[in-house]
Amino acid sequence: MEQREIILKIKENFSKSEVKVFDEKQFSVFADKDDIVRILSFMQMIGFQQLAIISAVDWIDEKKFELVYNLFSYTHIQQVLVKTKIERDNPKIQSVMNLWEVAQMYERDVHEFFGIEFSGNDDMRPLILHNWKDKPPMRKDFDSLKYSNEIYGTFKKSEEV
Amino acid sequence: MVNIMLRFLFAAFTSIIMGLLFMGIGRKFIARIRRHYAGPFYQSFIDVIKLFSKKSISHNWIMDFGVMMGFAGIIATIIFMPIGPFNVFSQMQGNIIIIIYFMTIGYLGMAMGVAASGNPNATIGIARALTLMLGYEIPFVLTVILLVFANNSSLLQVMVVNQQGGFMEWNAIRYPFAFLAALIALQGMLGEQPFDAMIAPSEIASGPMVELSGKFLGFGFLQHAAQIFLETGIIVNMFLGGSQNFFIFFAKQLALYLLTVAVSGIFPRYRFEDAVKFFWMAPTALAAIQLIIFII
Amino acid sequence: MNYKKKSLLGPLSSLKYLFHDPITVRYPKEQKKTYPEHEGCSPQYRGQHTNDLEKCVGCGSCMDICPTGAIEMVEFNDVKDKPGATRKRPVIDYGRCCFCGFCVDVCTSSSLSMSREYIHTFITPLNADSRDAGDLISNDFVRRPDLSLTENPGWNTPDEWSWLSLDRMVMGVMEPKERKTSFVEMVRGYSKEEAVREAQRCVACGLCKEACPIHMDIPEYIDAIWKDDIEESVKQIYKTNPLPEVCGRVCTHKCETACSIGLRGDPLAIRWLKRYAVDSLPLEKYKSVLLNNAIKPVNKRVAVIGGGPAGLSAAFFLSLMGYKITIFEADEKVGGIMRYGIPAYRLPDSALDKDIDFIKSLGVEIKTNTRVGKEIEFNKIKSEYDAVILSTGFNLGRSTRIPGSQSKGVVQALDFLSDTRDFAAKKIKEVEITEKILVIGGGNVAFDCSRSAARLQMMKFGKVNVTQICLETLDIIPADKAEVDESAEEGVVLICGRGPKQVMIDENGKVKGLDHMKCNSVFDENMNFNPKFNEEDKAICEATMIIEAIGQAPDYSYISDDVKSKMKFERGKIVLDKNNETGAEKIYAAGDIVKGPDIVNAIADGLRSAIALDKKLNK
Amino acid sequence: MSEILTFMGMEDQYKKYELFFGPNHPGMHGNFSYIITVEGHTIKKIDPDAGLLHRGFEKLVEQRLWMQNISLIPRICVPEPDINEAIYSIAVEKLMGVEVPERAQYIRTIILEMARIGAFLFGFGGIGGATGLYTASYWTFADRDYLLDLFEWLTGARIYHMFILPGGVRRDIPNGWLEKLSETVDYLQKRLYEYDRLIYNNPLIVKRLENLGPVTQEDAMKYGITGPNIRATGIKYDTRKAVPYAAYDKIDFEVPVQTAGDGLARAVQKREEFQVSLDIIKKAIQQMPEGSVRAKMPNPLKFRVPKGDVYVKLETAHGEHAYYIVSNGSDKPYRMAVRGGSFTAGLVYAQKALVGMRIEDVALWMATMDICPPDFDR
Amino acid sequence: MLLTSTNEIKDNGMERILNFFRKKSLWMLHYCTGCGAVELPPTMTSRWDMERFGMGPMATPRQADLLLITGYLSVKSLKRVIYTYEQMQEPKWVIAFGSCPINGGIYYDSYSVINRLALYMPVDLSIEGCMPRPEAIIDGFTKLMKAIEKGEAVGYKKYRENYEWYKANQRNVLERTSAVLKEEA
Repeated sequence: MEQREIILKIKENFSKSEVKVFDEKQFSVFADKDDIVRILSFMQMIGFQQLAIISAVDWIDEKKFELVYNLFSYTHIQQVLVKTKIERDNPKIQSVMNLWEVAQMYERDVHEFFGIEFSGNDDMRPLILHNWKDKPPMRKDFDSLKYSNEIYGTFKKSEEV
Repeated sequence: MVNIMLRFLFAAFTSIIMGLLFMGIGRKFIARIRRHYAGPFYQSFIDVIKLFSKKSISHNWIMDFGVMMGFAGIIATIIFMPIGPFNVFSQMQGNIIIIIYFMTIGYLGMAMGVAASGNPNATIGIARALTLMLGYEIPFVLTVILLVFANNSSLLQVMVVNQQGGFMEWNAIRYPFAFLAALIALQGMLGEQPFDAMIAPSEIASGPMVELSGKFLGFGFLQHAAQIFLETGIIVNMFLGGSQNFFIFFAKQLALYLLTVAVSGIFPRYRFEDAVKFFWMAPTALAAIQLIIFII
Repeated sequence: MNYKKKSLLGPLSSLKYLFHDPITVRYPKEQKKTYPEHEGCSPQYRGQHTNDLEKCVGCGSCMDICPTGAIEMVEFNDVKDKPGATRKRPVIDYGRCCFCGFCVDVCTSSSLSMSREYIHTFITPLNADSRDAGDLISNDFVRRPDLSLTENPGWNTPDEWSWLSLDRMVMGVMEPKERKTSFVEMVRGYSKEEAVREAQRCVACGLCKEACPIHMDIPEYIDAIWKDDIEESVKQIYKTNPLPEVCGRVCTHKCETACSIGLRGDPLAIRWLKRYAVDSLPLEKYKSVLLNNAIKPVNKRVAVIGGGPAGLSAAFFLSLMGYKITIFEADEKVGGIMRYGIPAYRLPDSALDKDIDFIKSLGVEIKTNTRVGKEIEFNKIKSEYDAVILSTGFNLGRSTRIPGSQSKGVVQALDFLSDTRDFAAKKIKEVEITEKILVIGGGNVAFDCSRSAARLQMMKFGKVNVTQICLETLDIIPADKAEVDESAEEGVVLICGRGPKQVMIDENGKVKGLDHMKCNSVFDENMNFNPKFNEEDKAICEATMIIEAIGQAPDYSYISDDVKSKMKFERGKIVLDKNNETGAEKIYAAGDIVKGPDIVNAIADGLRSAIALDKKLNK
Repeated sequence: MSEILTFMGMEDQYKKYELFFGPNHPGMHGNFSYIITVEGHTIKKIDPDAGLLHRGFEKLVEQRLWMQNISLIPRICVPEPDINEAIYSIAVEKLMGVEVPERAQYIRTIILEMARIGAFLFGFGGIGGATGLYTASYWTFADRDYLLDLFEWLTGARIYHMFILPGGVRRDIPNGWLEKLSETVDYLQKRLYEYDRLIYNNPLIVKRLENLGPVTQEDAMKYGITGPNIRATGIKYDTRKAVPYAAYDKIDFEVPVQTAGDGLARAVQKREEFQVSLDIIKKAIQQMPEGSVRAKMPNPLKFRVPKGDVYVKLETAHGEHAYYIVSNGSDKPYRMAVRGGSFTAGLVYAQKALVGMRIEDVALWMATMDICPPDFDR
Repeated sequence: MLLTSTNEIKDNGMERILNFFRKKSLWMLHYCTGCGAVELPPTMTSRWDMERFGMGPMATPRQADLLLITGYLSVKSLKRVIYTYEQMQEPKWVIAFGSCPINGGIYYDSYSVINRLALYMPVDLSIEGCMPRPEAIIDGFTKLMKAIEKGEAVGYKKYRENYEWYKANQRNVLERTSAVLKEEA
């Protein structure tokens, strides 16, 4: 399928979603957060086999988290970014690990770094960080330099060398 | 008595020193295949001295005992092997059956020692080593049986005497298939690739040695050195005509050792059950064929 | 190739290397020999840093680009002061350095480079108390770049590969043909895109700030322009400069001479950027942008005599401090040299008025057509006001005093320029010119004269015949290079290195030409102005009108004698004491009469006198 | 004696036990750990424990200027660092709409292919190390060093070159470099046949690799296994062909595929791609155009990227490495998410594939799947 | 604790003789903690061949004399490295590679990477560079050998004597119970 046809199909089924074309091999779909599982399973059905990555963006000024599901199709050679925004205060969204098994690890990762809850995904043990007590580090209001200086210390540079 | 003690000490020291020397030369040799230089040939001596200078950790007395037993087992076996013209007990002259029996003591001691350390990697390693032993003992014993029949004696000395008079008389020429089987078994005995599944660093982190430190590793090193000397010595006596000259004897051993090193340099390791299967197939078949030829 | 083909012989072939030499590089004994002409590491290896301390200007770009924060600028005691440079030099923390070489690629002075030396190991000292192990060993890795490593050069960055944008954004200027027919402003100014692109060239080194007489926050306002935040930019500009429209056009831009980008390429067009910033913000918005804090009034009155740049500057800053200001201006409008000295094609009235209108809007009272000493007595002012600032400037033309210079066809530059200005403003119908004009002088004013004359000739006769003669040779000419080039484009003929001898006058008493001679040297050993001429080498230049533009002089006739006697003068300028006071009570001085003619200096001086005054009055 | 009896009876106790495979384990590639539950010699459960190499790149790039990041990101994937610079540069160029000069494209292609060959050599050595054929590792690591020599000559550093920048490359090629490169390529070609004899025709290696963790096409797509490993299952997809970048659209090359998808197919696939990379370099040297190597770019201290987001993925030796970059129009990236080429294979697919395997095959499986911990720890 | 043998180090004379053998046979632990590990394979293998100095990789900490911290250490790795270091038998030495263990290197502002290794374990030798080239590594090794021969490389003794201090530092990083950055109201 051409990119145009895919977009038409998405528009047909999900009229509320906004589509933005980046170039002939890549486009993004912005969907409502309640639609996300439906749209992703629809995408899987029309031939987007690979879930390349799930990532999140912290739009702190808007008080929103943006979740980006990155899909790829070997049949259409198309890269799709399916995006949705959720509230920053109580970040919660449906898990998609039933569609792709790899989503489990990506969601665990996003949970660890952004503190987003995925309902339906139970294994949320910390994977990367050791004994983490602060707020999730990838949030924009977490100051990494301050943290580092506080706990790991740094040399004071001498004035005259 | 003192005389025997001195002779015993001589045998033990010769085996350790020559073994360490062989190891050093072997490292230089394999480095050549790998296109580099490696350390000096006396590197193994430095390593051993260093290991004995280190602090070592013992988990319990069983570990101490096991490691010592492994070392002592190999050294004790040396007693029965003719080193060129030299024999610790002139009347025993190296009964091959006893040698095979004693050699297992070394492994058992090692097994006891490292199992006491409680590291699962070591346990897996020693289990593999013992299984592998089952593998290479079969073809080796077959070749031994062949030679015992051929010489009507189980004494290595007798075998050596029977091979005098030019290399055409060597058992290696007379019984080439058996010799091949014995070489493959030797590869397994020395634990070189492709039969090094028991120490395999990338699988079980060097297996039995995983918990050995300092002195214990030093003893392990010495045991390995003595083992190289012993096992190459047995094959030299059995197939390559031994020698009445120390230097020729050592040279034959070294040649044999370098052969195993060269093979280990160009082959990866077998899975250990594949290795056992292989031992029961190829070398056993070779030895059996030789035996059948001999019987016919 | 069939990979299922198993062959025992395949691996065995590897045994051939038993008979080959190993490929090992036995390092401490031998080095690898891969590169032509170099043993060891590569000819452009990124090893430890080395820095030419003399060449370095301490701009700090290396510190800004360093991704690891490894570079810190530290003041070096053994570095000599030099103009356009600070005494700070980079010190590198090898506990952070990642050897990316970005510092070298952005180095503005091409002094920083990397060597091929890479070995540095240090053993933690035995006696170091483990409690502060870190600090004790820090000296082992926080180091100055090693100067001896220059003998082993590695990564360095010629201009070609520099990351800096070395080419200036070209400024739209009218074509010579077009511009010489009118007095319309010839520099078009930057568009938004152009300004942003020019502003991004800045590395924010701050050397310009040092060079600028008023120490404007140049990096800050350029940064604001880059961020497209005009209001912030204007705010930054007005912190120190009350006449940005003027400065954005006719400043002598010492900042651009100091600009560190200029070491490798074209300096930033700081002046044009300033002009862009203030041009883009309409006057109506000034108040809301600039006057955030209410001015706390001080119940004191200050008189400013002379509405030139210094006077306006002093008035601006004093009124921000809350003083009540009155400016006494002899002419019809304030502006002084800015209005009557600078031709309209460089500084149009609209721009000047914008600046002045804003100052007026602060509540400054301006009394025009009030010449002190004529319309009002100096002593009256002195008694009525709490303080008086003199900023009358250099308002008299200086004559060459050669024979014939008093004749009718010889005019003074300021008179000529002021007439021209009036003509451009359509106040008078015509300026008296002839077909052959000769201008004497090599400063900016002289060029203003010759270019104005060229325009007038073009408008009147349709062709240009202006010759300019100056003492200095081209390399030491005091005027801007742009002036020289542009005047040549407009058809002005420049004769360098010759001094006037006498004005030739014909039988009717009209000017016929100028007799000039070669000038051997302009300055003596002490760098004082003391020209030496070669009288033998003579030539005659024909002209029917001569404009003298060799400098200006002050006029102190309005000051009452009792005040004058308390003040000190040297070479025509007023000498101030260490508190920036003149010596006479209540009398302060600013501008050309203190510093010599220059608009930026005058503005700076206005601020300085305002501060001195405030200090005294608010004690 | 009780100790010995305990040992004899240990079979029960050790019937099912946990084994820490890594981080301090010679078979582990990099600093990473699998907690393996073993029954006998067979793996029953596998639990990856990542994060030992975590540096927080995604946070660090948000704290640095766009250009400063060039020196930071190569460290994400250590064996093949150039790919990171290339992805980042391409993403920035796409967002800014910058056209890269053709010569720079060719230089990029050569650098990327050299890095790829370096990573393949690492991979061959890894197979050698995992199977005990140390001669292979000694050879390949030493031969890789000749490529590093060339890198050092061109870029001034051995490992982290920081040579590919937004807008082109940092320097032009020095005199004599291309000749030396052709020499090295010829040498590697000669050596490749020796590797064939030592590794790929070695009956024992074939025996070890055959039927090692076969991957089906469906699994490969679903689990996000990419690069040579997906081509080893028979899917003919190569990012260099499908979504060309650098000068790959101007260079003619074939994409090899295998069908079996097992360890041998994966290893052989990498060997074939090694050959393809050598060919690409040879062609790129021949076609190398003249011209400038860097488009005019803004001052690095005042470098801004227009608002927008882009996902760029490039082909590497261990799969597709990709960045998702979001810019809010300021002088620092707003967000950069890294998709390491082996994230899914090492963390998710391993949980499925390794179960039922024997412990001696874990290291070898990792070597053939090219599990690269730095790129999923980030 | 695993450090069982805390006997006093033997007198200097005997140690000096043994040091000769120790420096000639430094076995390093084959543990790649960071990106510096990428320069170790070339150093170990044919091109640079550190076996010439009697050095070789060892599979387990028990057998090794030398711990190489190859680059940065994340907190999670630090815990493993400390375990490993304590498992090693004396005498033992630590070499820190590159900028990162000295003062944080390029990760100076990372929340996950320690800045100063010297706070958590005794470092005998630091090699600068990012990454240190094989030549620099070999140079570092020879320098350490000289220091060992002179009896100057005694980091392990320092660790023993200041054990509590090191432990406190380690606990500060590894066993926190509360957040580091206080929540701003």
